[in-house]
Amino acid sequence: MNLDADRLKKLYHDMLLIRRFEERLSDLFLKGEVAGTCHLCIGQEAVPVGVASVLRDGDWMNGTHRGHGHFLAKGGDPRLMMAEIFGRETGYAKGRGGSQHMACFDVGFLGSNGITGGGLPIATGAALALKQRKIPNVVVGMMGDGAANQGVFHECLNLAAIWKLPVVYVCENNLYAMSTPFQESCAVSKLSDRVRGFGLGVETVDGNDVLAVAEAAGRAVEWARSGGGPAFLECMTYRFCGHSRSDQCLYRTRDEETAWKARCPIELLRGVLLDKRAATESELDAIAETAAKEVKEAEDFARSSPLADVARLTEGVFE
Amino acid sequence: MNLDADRLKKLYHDMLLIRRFEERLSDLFLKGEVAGTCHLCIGQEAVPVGVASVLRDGDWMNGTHRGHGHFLAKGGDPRLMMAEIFGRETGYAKGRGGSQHMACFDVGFLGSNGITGGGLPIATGAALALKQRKIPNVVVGMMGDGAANQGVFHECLNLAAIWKLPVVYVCENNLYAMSTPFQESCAVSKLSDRVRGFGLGVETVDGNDVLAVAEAAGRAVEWARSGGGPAFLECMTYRFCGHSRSDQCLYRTRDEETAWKARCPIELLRGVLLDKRAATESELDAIAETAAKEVKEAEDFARSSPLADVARLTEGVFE
Amino acid sequence: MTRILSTSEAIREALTGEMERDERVFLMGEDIGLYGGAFGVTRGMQDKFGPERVVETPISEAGFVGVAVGASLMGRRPVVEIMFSDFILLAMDQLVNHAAKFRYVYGEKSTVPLVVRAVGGAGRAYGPTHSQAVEAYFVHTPGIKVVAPSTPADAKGLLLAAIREPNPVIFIENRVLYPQKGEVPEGAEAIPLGKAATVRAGKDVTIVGYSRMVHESLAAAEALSTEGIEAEVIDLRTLSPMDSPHVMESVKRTGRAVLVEEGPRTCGVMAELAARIAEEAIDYLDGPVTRVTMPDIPVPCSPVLEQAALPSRKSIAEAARRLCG
Amino acid sequence: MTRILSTSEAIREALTGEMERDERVFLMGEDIGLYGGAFGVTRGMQDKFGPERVVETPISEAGFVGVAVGASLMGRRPVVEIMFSDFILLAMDQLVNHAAKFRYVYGEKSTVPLVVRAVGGAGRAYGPTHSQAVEAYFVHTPGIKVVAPSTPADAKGLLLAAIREPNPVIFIENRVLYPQKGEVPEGAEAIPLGKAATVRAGKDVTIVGYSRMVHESLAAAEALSTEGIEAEVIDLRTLSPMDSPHVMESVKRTGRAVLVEEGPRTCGVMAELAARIAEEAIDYLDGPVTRVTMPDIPVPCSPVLEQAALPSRKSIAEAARRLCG
Ligand SMILES: Cc1ncc(C[n+]2csc(CCOP(=O)(O)OP(=O)(O)O)c2C)c(N)n1
Ligand SMILES: Cc1ncc(C[n+]2csc(CCOP(=O)(O)OP(=O)(O)O)c2C)c(N)n1
Ligand SMILES: [Mg+2]
Ligand SMILES: [Mg+2]
Repeated sequence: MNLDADRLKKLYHDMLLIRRFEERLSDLFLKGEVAGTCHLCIGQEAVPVGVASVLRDGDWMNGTHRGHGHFLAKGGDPRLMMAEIFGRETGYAKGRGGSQHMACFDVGFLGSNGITGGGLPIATGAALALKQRKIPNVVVGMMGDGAANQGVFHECLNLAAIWKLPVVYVCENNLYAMSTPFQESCAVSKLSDRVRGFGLGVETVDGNDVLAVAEAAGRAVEWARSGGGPAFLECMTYRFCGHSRSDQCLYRTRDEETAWKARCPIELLRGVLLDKRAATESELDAIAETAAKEVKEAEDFARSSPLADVARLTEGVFE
Repeated sequence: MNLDADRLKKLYHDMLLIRRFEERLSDLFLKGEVAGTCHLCIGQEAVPVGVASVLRDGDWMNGTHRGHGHFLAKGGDPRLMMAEIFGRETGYAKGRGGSQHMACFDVGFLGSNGITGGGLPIATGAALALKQRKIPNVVVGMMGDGAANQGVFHECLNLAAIWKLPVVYVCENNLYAMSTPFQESCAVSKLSDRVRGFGLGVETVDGNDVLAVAEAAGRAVEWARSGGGPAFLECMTYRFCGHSRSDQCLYRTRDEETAWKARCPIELLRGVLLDKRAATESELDAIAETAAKEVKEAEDFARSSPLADVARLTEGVFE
Repeated sequence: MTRILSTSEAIREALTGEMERDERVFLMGEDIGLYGGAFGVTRGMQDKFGPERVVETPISEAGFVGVAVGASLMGRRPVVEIMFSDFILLAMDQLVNHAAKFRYVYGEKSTVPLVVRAVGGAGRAYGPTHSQAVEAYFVHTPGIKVVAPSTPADAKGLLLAAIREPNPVIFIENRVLYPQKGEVPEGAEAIPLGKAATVRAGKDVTIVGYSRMVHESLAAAEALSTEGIEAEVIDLRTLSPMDSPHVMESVKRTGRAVLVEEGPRTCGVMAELAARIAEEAIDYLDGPVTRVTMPDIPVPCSPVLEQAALPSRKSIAEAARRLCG
Repeated sequence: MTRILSTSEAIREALTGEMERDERVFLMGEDIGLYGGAFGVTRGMQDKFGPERVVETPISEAGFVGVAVGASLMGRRPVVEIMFSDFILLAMDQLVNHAAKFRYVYGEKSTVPLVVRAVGGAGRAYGPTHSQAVEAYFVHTPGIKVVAPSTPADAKGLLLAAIREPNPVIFIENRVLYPQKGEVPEGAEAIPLGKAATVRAGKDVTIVGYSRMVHESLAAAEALSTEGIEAEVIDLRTLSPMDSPHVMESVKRTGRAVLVEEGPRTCGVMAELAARIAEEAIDYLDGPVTRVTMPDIPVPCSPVLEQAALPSRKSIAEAARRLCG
C-alpha cells in the first residue's frame, strides 16, 4: 500500500464522514429531535474534502450556511458539532450558534456563517492578518454560487487582488441558490469568467471529482501561498438534498437530480480506489463503518451532554 | 451654418456653462460666501455634456456627489441650482439638499447623491420602472472610478444584465478617488475589463473629447434603448481642480496636471469648431459670454432669494 | 364579511388584491416565485401575475432594495420581501441614506412609495442571524414608517395601507405568527397607519406590545385576571410614527406601564415609549415604568436559551404583578 | 504632565502611541495616508509607519470593515476610519451580524478587538448624507461598545482604551470638535470605557450629553447660573455600556433631568437614558424627564435650517429653565 492509497482512503473516509453525519442529521431534523433548520451538503462532499486535503497546518478555512462539510473536512470534531446542533453545553458554541455558526481556531476553522457571502470579508481579513504577520499560510473562503451575487464578494475580490492577499475563494456552484437557478441569477455562463476581470487567477473544475478538486485547489493554494495573490476556484457540483428541511425541490427536475446522483462524488472515488486497486471492497466497507461509528459516537456524546446552561444566558457577549 | 454646427455650438455652450458655474462656485466657497463643501467637475465637462447630448425626451440621468455638471447637462436650471447651493427657499430642495443632493423630475434628473455609488441602484431601479412601463427610454447612471469599488455597483451590473434593463452606466474615470489613484484601487488596468465579465456591453473612451463621448454614448444608449440590455461606458478624464474645497492635490504631480490641462475638453472642442469652420472666434466668444451671463443671473437670483424657511424645518419628511 | 385566515393567507390576500387593483404594484425578493418565499407567503402569486410582477432576485439585498427605491421614485409600487429580517442590514444604506431621506432632501416630487416586508421573529431556533429584531433601527430613522401587525386582520389591513402609502414603510412580519388564524374582512379596507389599538380593557396596569408580544401580553393578562389584576393591553401596530397618545391615555388611567418587546432592550422601541411616558405622564404613575424585553444579547440558537431570552406570558405577568403588588 | 492639544492631535497621539506600543495595531480607511483622512487626523502617520500599517482602502466600506473584522479575529488590532459616519450604514451587516455576534455565538476565542472611528457631527452644512448621528444604531446592538468623547483628553484616553479593548468598539468623533483644544496628559493612560463623568457640579437640574453636546450643555449651565439655576452637567463619554448609575445618582439628587442629543429623537441614545430614569428614579423626579434633540428629520444642508435643527445652548437652557420654573 503506497502513500497515495492512504491519501485516497483518507479522502474517501472524510467524504463518508460528512455524508453519514448529514444523513443522520437529516433524520433527526425530520423527526423533530433537533430544532430549527439546517442546510445539508450531501452530494457536494468532494469540494470541502478535496480543498482541505491540500491545506497545511496553519492554513484556515471558513464555512457557509451549508457548513458542516467545511468544518468536518477542516478537522472539526463531530462530537462537538453534533452537541452544538443539539443545543448542548458541550457544543462548539455552547448551543448559541447552532448549525450555521460554529468555529474552532484550533483546527483553523474561522467559522460558518448564516449570512450568505458574509464570511468572505472575514476570510479576506484573515488573509490580511497572515500577510501582515508574514506567515506562509493561506485562507480558504468558501461560498456558494448565490453568494457570488453579493456586493461584498466583489469588494473582497478587488481588495484581495490589490493587496495580493493569500486567500483562495472556493465557490461551490451547485447550480441553485435555494430555488434560484444559477443561470437566472447570473448573465454569464461561468462565475470564473466574471471573477477573472478582477485580476485573480481563476479556474472552473468538476466539483464531484475530489481528485480534480484537490489538484486545482492545490494549484490555487500554492499560487496564493507563494505570494501570487488571491485565486478563485469554481467547483461545479450539486446538492442531492433540498436547500433546507422544508424544501421539496419543485424548481428542478427529477431527471436532473438523477443524472447528478449518478455522479456521486463518493461513489466516483470508490470506483477510482477499486480501479487503481488502492483498496479492496472490504477495506472500503470498513472505512464506511468507521465513519458511521464516528457519527454514532457524536450523537451519543450530544445526547448525553447537558442542555445549554440557561443560567449563563447573558454571559460571553463581551470578553 | 448646418445643423451639425448648431449641435457643436450647443455642446460648447453646455460645457462652458458648467465651467463658468463651477468657477464661480469655487470662488464663492473659497470666500466663505457659501457654507459646507462641494465637488467641482472642472475639466470633466465633456462627459456629462457628451452623454446628455444623445439622450431624448423622457430619458433619465442621475448624478454623483460631483453632480453640478450632470444636472446642468441634463437641463437643470442654474438659478435654482445656485439658490440650492446658497441655501435659499427658492432652491431645488429649499436648501435642504445643498450641492450634493438635487433632483428635478421635470428634466429627467433623478438626483445627485452624496453616497459614493449610492445612486447606482436608484438608476437601475428607474430603468426597471421604464421597462415595466414598456417605455422606450433609458437611464444613465453616472459614477466615478472610486464608485466602481462599491459592492452595490456590481450587484447592479448583475441585476441589470439578467433583467436586460435599459440602463447605461457611465463612469467618469478621472484617475483618482479623492487622493486614491485608480491604479492602486483596482487590480486591472481598465474598468471596462472588469465589467465585461458581468455580461454588459462595454467601452472605454477619451473622456475629454466630447464628440468621442457622444459617439460612444450614442452607441450604448441605442443598445439599451433597443432592448439589448445594460451597457457600461468608461470615460477617461481628469479633474483640473482638487477633490473638494480643502484639497491641495499632493497625491498627484503638477506635470500630470499640466498634461491633462493641455487637453481641456472645452479648448479641444473650440479647436474642432474653428477647424471645421463651424463657428468663428467671435461667435464662440459670444457663447462664452452667454454662459457667463447665465451664471451671473443664477447668482443674482440666489442672492435675492430668501433664506430657507426655518418655520418649515420639519415639513416634508413624509407626503 | 369576514373569514378565518392564517396570517400568511391574509398577507397574500392583501398583496394579491393590491396587485389586481393597481398595476404599479409588484413584488420583489429572493425565491418568492415558485418557492413562494422561505415561508410560502407568496406561493402561487408568480403563476397568477407572471415573473414581471413577481420578480425574483439574486442574493443582492443592497442592490435589489436600492432598485426598488429607484423604481418607486419613478412611480412604481414595489413590495420587497426580505427573507429574514436580519438581512435588511445589508440594505441599510439604501434605506436610511436614500429612501428615508429623498422626499425631505430632494423635494416633494421625490416620494418613495416602497414597502419592505421584513420577516422577523425569534422562537424557532433559527439562530442569531435569522432571528433578531431589527425594527428599532428603523424607528430611529426619520423618514421611514414601521409597521408590525399582530393578527391576520391587522396584517391585511395594515399591509393595504402600507402599499397605498406614498412613503417608505418597513413592514415587520413575525414568522411564528404566519400559521396563526383569525377573522379577516373580505373587503380591501386599509387600517390607517399610526394608530394603536386597545385589545383588552383593564384598569390596573397597561401592558403595551406589538407583533407576537401582543399575544403573550394577552395571555399574561388572562393569568393576571385570575389573580384580580385587570390589565389593559395595547397593540402598538404601527411603531413609527408611534401612537403614544393612545398609550398615554391608558397609562394615565392605570398608573402603571409594562412595555414588552421581543428585541434587545437598550434603545429599543420600548425605550422610546418609556421615554415618552417619562416626559408626559410621570405625574400619573403609581410605580416605575417596566420594560420586559430580550436581554442585550444576540439571539441564541438552542431552544432552551432562546426561550429563556424571550419575553413570555410568564415574565410579563410577573412584571405586572410586581408593579401592582 | 499635560500639554494643550487639539482633539485631532490627541487622537493622532493615541493612534501613534498604540501603534508604537503594539505591532498588531494598524489603521485602515479611505485616503488616510498622504491625505491624512478627510480631516487630517492621520496626517503624517503613513510616512511614519508605512503603507502596511496605515492601509489605504478603495471605497468599499462593507468590504474593508469586514476585512478588519476578519483580521481582528486573527489577533490583529485594526482601527478603521469611516470618513463620514453616515457611510457606516454600508457596513451594518458586517458590524451587527458579524463583529457584534462572534464572541457570543462562536465562543470565547472568537474575540473581535476592532475599533471603528466614525467621524460624525452636524453643524458644518455638509448636508444630509454627511452629518447624521449613527450612534443609536450601535447602542441598540448587543455586542458592540460605543464611545463618544467630548474633549481632547477624553478622546485620547478613551481611544487608548478602545484600542486595548478585546471587543468591537464604535468610536464616534465629532469633526466640529477636531480643532478644539484642551489639556491632554502625556502618558498612555487609558480612560476606562463605561464611565460617565460629571463635568460641572450643580444641585438644581442634571443635564446629560455627550460629544459636542457637552459643550453646549456647559454653556447652557453657565447661562443658567447667572439666573440662579445651578445645573449639574454629565458627560456620558461611553454610550454603550451606558453608565446610567452615574446619571441616576445625580438625577435623584437634583430631581430634574435634561437629556441632550445631537441626533434624531425617537429611539435615540437619550430615549434609553430617559427609559432608565423612568424605571429607576421616578420617585425622585420633580418634573418630567426632558429631551432636547434634533427633531426626527434628515439633517438639512442650509446653515440656517441645520442650526435650527440642532440642540443648542439656548434650547438646552430653555428646557432646563422650564423644568426648574
Ligand atoms: C444575506 C442573506 N440573504 C439570504 C439568505 C437566505 N439564504 C440562505 S442560503 C441561501 C442560498 C444560498 O445559495 P448559494 O450561495 O448558492 O449556496 P447553497 O445554498 O447553494 O449552498 C439563501 C438565499 C441568507 N442566509 N443571507
Ligand atoms: C459611501 C461613501 N464613501 C466615501 C465617501 C467620501 N467620498 C466622497 S467622493 C469620494 C471619492 C469618489 O471617487 P470617484 O468615485 O472616483 O469620483 P470622483 O470624486 O473622482 O469624481 C469619496 C471617497 C462618500 N461620499 N460615500
Ligand atoms: Mg448554490
Ligand atoms: Mg474619480
